Amino acid sequence: MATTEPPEENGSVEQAPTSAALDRLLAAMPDAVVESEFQRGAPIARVAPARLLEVMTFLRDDPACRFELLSDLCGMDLGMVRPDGERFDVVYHLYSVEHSHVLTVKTAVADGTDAPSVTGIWLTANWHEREAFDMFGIGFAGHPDLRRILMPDEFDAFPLRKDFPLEGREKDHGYWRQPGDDDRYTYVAEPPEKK
Amino acid sequence: MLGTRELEINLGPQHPSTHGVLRVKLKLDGETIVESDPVIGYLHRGCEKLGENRNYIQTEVYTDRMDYIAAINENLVYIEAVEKLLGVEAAPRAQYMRVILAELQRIASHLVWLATHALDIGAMSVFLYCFREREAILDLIEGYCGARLTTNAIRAGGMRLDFPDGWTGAAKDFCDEFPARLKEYDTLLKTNRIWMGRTKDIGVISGEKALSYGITGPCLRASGVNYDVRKAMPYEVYSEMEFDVPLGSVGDTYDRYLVRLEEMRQSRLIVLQALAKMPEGPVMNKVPKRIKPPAGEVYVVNEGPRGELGVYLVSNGTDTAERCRFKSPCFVNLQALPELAKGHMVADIVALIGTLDIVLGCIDR
Amino acid sequence: MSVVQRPELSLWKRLFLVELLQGMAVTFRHWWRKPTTEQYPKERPKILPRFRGIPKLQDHPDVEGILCIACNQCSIICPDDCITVLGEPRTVGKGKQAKVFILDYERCCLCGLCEEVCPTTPVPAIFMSHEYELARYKRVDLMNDMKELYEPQPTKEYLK
Amino acid sequence: MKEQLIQYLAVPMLQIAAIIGVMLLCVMYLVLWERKLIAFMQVRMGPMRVGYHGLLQPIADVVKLLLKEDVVPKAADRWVHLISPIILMIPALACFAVIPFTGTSFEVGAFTIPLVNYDVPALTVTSWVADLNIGLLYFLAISSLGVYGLVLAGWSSNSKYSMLGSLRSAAQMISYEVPLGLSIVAILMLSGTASLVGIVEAQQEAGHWWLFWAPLGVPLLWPQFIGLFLYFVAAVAETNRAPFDLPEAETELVAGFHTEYSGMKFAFMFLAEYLNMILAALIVSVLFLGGWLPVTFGIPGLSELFGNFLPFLGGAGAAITGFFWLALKVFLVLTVYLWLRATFPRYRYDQLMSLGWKWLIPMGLAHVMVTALFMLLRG
Repeated sequence: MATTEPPEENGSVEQAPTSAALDRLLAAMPDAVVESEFQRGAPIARVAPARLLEVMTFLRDDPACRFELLSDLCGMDLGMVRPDGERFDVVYHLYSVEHSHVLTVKTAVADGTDAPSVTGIWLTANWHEREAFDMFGIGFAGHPDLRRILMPDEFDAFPLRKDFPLEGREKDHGYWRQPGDDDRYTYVAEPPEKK
Repeated sequence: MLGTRELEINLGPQHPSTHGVLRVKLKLDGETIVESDPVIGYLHRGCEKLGENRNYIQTEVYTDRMDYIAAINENLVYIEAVEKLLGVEAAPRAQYMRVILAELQRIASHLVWLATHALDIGAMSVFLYCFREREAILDLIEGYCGARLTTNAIRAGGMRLDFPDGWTGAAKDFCDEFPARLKEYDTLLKTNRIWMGRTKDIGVISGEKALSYGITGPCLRASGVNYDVRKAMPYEVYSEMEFDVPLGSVGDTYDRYLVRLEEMRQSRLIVLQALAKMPEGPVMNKVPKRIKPPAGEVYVVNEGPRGELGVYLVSNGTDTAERCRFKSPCFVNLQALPELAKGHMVADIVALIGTLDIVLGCIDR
Repeated sequence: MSVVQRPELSLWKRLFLVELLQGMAVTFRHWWRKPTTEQYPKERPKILPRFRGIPKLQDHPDVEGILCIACNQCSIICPDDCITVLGEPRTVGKGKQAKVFILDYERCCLCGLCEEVCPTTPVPAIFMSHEYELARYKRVDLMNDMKELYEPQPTKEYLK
Repeated sequence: MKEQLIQYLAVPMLQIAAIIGVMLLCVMYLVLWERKLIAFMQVRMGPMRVGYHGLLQPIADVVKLLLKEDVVPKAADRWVHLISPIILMIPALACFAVIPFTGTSFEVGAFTIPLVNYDVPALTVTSWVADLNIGLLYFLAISSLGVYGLVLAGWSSNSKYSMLGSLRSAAQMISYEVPLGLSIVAILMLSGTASLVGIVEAQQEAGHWWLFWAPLGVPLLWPQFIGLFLYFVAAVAETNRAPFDLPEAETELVAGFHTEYSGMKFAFMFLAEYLNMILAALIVSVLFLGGWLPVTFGIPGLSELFGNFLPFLGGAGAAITGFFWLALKVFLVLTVYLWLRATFPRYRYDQLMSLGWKWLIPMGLAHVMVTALFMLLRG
């Protein structure tokens, strides 16, 4: 949401981006923010999962921040990018109608551990967290109704993880691909026997 | 022994008024809704996964298919995100063209909403009248980019093509004709006692609650919250346009109806202004042929017809995105359905599904 | 920003059903308007010049032989992987030309990217034709090889 | 004995056969007219493919419905599922017995049927099957039986949508019987008879349609307009037509009580609905619009002008003319029916109920009293 920045004039020197909300957060809870940066003008704060609820409540209620709108919540698989660290990021995009400013909050979650649920702070997080759970298998502690939302209930994988094949698994769509003549595939109903 | 128990009924996924393949599990006490649970995912095509496996040019094709009622708005927000990643800007003429097309698309989308909403409540003719006007807009869009729904019209750095000869005149003609048509809809619906009875005080939601639910767009503004991305964080050339953001006072279905109708009028004004102000010049800035943005991330929001359309793109320096997230306003708005529907009757739930203006392709992605 | 007005019915209007009669007048007026629909198979829609129908191949009189140079650009850009091109040395002049060109309409999403990237001059070898009737009786018929891609699709005239 | 047998058995049989045949044809073309009219109002063309501008479409539809597979849900009660369309259909047809299609009866002289050499004595043929002196009551009683068919259809389908639809329709039809009855009471008072033939004859005697009843010569005060309005609204609700088509509100209940019906059974329900529509239009024409009396009836000097188009045919000509006028009135009333459907949104269940009980019934009561008052004042 770098649109908060004034459009750059040709040839002008790029100004260092600032964010009142991020400054306020850093001033109020310096120990909660693991790291903060600006990406293309937009402020990003990384918060440890343990302090997340505290930070989020502060961000919503503090008069200088007032992030009433959770614009988006999504998961992200960083298994390839940081193979040693936590596998997932949960990304929160906040917006304040009152001050018209934005903030991105991120928290890192390891595979198999839960992120705290922010459904108590923003009701909209309910479905977003269900989606993140559905797509990445990120658990959300304290979520009232954590079940699959887009995929069928009996589905047993997490499709947006990087290790899930793009074409889907053959057993999910119920047919198996066999190389046929003429460089084309034929589709068969039974799994082909392994030679 | 006689006993009473709640009637459980499945509204959808095959049902005339679920706008696609939405399924709502309803618990009824007589005709009164006790509980409703929307079940989605029947149209899940994995656009986000595709966005991570296709390059930036190819992914735009998938944005057409998400909100297929308002493809240009989806194209626009995605391309804006790509441009922001690349650090390029669109050519000045292209920016005006984008605004014109996006606003025409907004009118078309609102017309579909009005048509289906009215049809759900039983006003059959409005459906066809609205589609007649929408046809005119789709003809304009087809004349510009060659496709009516899956436009694929916008490119990073500008537009694919310039307007063909006579296009601006045709667009002006449409704008001149449009208010008379809107007046007809008003006569048929706005003051009609049946329509008022069916929409007033149905699905009331306060501004605060709507914000907490993350509702955006006309549904939020009908609850009296003044948040329009076009005004709050102007993109393209919206800052140069003069237009009004209509707000509601009660936050019921009738307010949402009034707000959207007023938005159509305002969009028409924006189109006229942009047509008048549009400069001559090239429509495309210089952009590398293979789009390989430097690593980094960007979250861009736009005002779509249904609410805040968001795209979160994380680049890893290659020509495919590391993470391509589409935030859908319909997905968020639909979440409030149980809250809106509680205590109303079966007939109202179709009015509520209509008033939220959902597109299942946008919800499931 | 402004708050929309919520109209209320006056007693007079309420009593004499004025707004209902006005509504009926609107539909009555439409009764006498010209229909806007097209009787499709009989009347065919007018096609605008930029219309994107199914992709086809074309040649150009200025270029000898096949226009397609088998550069594979379309096959690379295609988001649905529906194009397969195999090249062979050009029969006239230098470079390559297409030997096999298979287009799978079953997967094609008519996005027009292939036409956009086609580098041949003066016209793109692959272009979005104005044909839009895609229905076939067999799936195999949707797989089109080079010969079929050059031929225009026969249109049936429906008079009844 | 033989004369009576022919007069009271054979002739009514033929009349019944004729009425059923003609009415089914009317329904077929009413459906076509509905589709065409609504299409015109929605700036489109409607059916265009079968015959010239779709004129043969009804026949194609009938053939399709006849040939269609009859699907019965597994969990349905088969017999009730089968019977309920018939229960719907019979009252709808039975009501036509008391409708006078035209006024003049004509004499058929004695003749011999060739081949079988059967001597038929001289007969009097009327346009109605029976002129009951309680004709209006008969109509009210029989037509309300149809609701059993709806309820049973909804219940026997064993589908929740059907069930909701039939519950709605039962409530709706019972509620709207009351204003329907009340709107008729005034006409009974004016005519002094419950026979439908008698009602038209009373209008003939009075010299104007009951709709234009201007007691005390005050032209602004036409209480029977209220009566017509009440009757019309109640009849639209009774026949489950828009804007009161809740029992089959397609956007809510898919198709309401006939969700699980297909083929011929569905066709029966469809027929019954449209027969009821025609019936309601006929009753409106007879009670308020002067039945077979010409449209100019009541205008001084023009009353008898269009009484007989075909004077050279004598009584038969007058009968045909009367039939023509009635058909015209019915057609216009039906067109208004369809026009409503093209224009209005649908009421909600509770709004429909409150409209019926809170507005139409008090209005009906007041209407009866006002009519009585004026009759009293006039003496």
